[in-house]
Amino acid sequence: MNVDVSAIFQIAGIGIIVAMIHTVLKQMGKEDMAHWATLIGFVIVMIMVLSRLNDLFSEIKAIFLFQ
Amino acid sequence: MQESILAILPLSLQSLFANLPEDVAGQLEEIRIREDRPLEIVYSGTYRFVSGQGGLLEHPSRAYRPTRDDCIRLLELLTHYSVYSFEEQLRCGYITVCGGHRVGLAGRTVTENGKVRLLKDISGFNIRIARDIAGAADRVLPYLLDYPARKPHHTLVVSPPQQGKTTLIRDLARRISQGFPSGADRGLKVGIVDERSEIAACVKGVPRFDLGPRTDVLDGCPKAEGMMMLLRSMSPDVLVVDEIGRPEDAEAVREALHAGSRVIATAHGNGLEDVRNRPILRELIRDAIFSRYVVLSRKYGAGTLEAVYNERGERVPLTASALPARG
Amino acid sequence: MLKLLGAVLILLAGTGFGFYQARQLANRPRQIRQLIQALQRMETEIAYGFTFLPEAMIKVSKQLSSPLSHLFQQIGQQLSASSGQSTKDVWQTSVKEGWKHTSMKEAEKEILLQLGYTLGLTDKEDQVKHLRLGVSQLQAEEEQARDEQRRYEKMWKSLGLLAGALIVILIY
Amino acid sequence: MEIIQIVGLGLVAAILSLIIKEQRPIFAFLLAAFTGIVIFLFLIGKIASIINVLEDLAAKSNINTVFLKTILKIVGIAYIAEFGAQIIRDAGQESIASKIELSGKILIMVMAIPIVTAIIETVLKLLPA
Repeated sequence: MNVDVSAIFQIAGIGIIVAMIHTVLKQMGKEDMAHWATLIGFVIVMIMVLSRLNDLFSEIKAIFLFQ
Repeated sequence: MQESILAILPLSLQSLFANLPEDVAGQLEEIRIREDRPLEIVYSGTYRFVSGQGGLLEHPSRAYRPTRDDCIRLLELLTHYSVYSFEEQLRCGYITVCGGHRVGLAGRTVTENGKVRLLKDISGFNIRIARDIAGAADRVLPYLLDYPARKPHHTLVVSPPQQGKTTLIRDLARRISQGFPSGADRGLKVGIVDERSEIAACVKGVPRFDLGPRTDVLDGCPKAEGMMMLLRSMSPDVLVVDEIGRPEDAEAVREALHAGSRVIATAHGNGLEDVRNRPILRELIRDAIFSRYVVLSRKYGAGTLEAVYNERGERVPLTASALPARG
Repeated sequence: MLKLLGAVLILLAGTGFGFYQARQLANRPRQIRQLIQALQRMETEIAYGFTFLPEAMIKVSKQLSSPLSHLFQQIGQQLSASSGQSTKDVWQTSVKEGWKHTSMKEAEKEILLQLGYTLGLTDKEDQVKHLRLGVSQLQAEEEQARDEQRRYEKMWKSLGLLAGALIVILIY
Repeated sequence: MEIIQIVGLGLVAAILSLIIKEQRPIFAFLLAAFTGIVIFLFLIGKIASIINVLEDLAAKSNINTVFLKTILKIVGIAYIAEFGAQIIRDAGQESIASKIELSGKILIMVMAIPIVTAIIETVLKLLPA
């Protein structure tokens, strides 16, 4: 159970930091770099969420005897 | 080959001159380096061109031709990489290098209202090798001594250019300053006015040659003022001057005589007659300013003693030993 | 415990990198200013002191701080050793070599290399003219470096910190 | 006791997503989705045990297992549909959420048809002809 909690904090941390990087870079005038950073952050979080979703669906299929 | 010469040559020329035959290198008088023209050396009166491997050639066609880079490198070495600090000397057309060698320069001049302001694009170098022969004056010194006054006579050394004039008076100054004969007697205070820094080859005011313990050198100073300054400041017993020829020089010589010091000077000329009809020197001879005239020639190599005349122009009998010995 | 230590280390590394970049940016205008002073001092040495180039270099190098003083010192020594190399070669190789120790960029290096062509080869006015030209170019460069420093110094510091934090969280 | 954990988790996730919302809404949505998944994963264990109990009862009372299976499927579909719809509604896409719910209903209807027919047949049998 607690693995997921740390994962949640991880996602939140990534979100916050990427947001801060974005604002700092935008402030300095390096717009493109900022968008790149956000995109990378998003991709990482997406991967984590999708892997978890995959687990969930496979579990449900197993339990509800879907064939 | 003198070390001081090799030091100023760029690497490409150094290797070339290093394998010059030894006897030629010993007798070397001048090295003529001209951009894109055959490299030439002058030794014991004759000249030869130098090939790429250091061989001597009659005909210039196969001689080594220094490149523009060689000349720039040579100029840098001569001026310690700072041409700007030699502007004064460039204006006079020569640079004196440590070791006493004088390098004549040829190039494009920049003139300003008639006067040469600067020498640029220097493409021709003439390295005149200074040769310090101790003892060159021993043969002639006995004839110049005025025993009763314990001082040398007023002497004028006459010879065509490049005949060892400077070498002779340099040695004269050294012997007189050390004391003659052979140091037994007390030396005299000698003052040298070295306008073209050739007698003493001073670098930063310090003479490179040994000119005797009691000698003072006024480097790079016009002769007339130089003699006056030395008379007032150093009160020399003997004043040595190179190549007098201008009216104010003659004036300064007269001034020196009245001040009681003896003068040893040199002048360009083939013999006494040639000097006699030179405008300025004519009065000096007529007034019998100089009591000794020494005439040099090249008969047996540079610096051969031709004859010594007294103030009335009569020949002073030369003892056998003083006669023209092998140079 | 170990993970915590690792995290702290990573964080420190991140911020260290950020601060290093910031310091590089801060050093650049300062070193250009020193370069300008060096050239001006060279100009006075040449125009009024008539000192030889090697000695002028060594004298100038004494009044500079670490990376540049070493550079000028090295050039001065190589020239006074008069190894037969031309000023241009000595000057340009030393500048290229010494550049990695300084935090300056290509533009200044180009200006200095350009100066090497005529250094010591021409007469006084020409030397002074070239040195003044170099100085004015460097001043333009310094102005640009200064405002770049103003803009990016803070950014690099915060970026360093954030990057460190991000890595820590990712690995955690 | 687990309920406290779940509620705690939910609260934390809500707060975090609030923080992120005004700067990067996408991360907030991802965080919400992730929390949903985590909680569901947590429940899966419980649901599994319930279903096993139901199966045993069905087996004992020898009801036709086919009915039970379809019922379980229907429940599964309902769960997933409801889960998806909520997440998407959370992301602000009402239309898509309703579409999902609709599809959920239809699929359930499809599953339910054999059971309904079976019931009707038994009712008809009971009725006197």
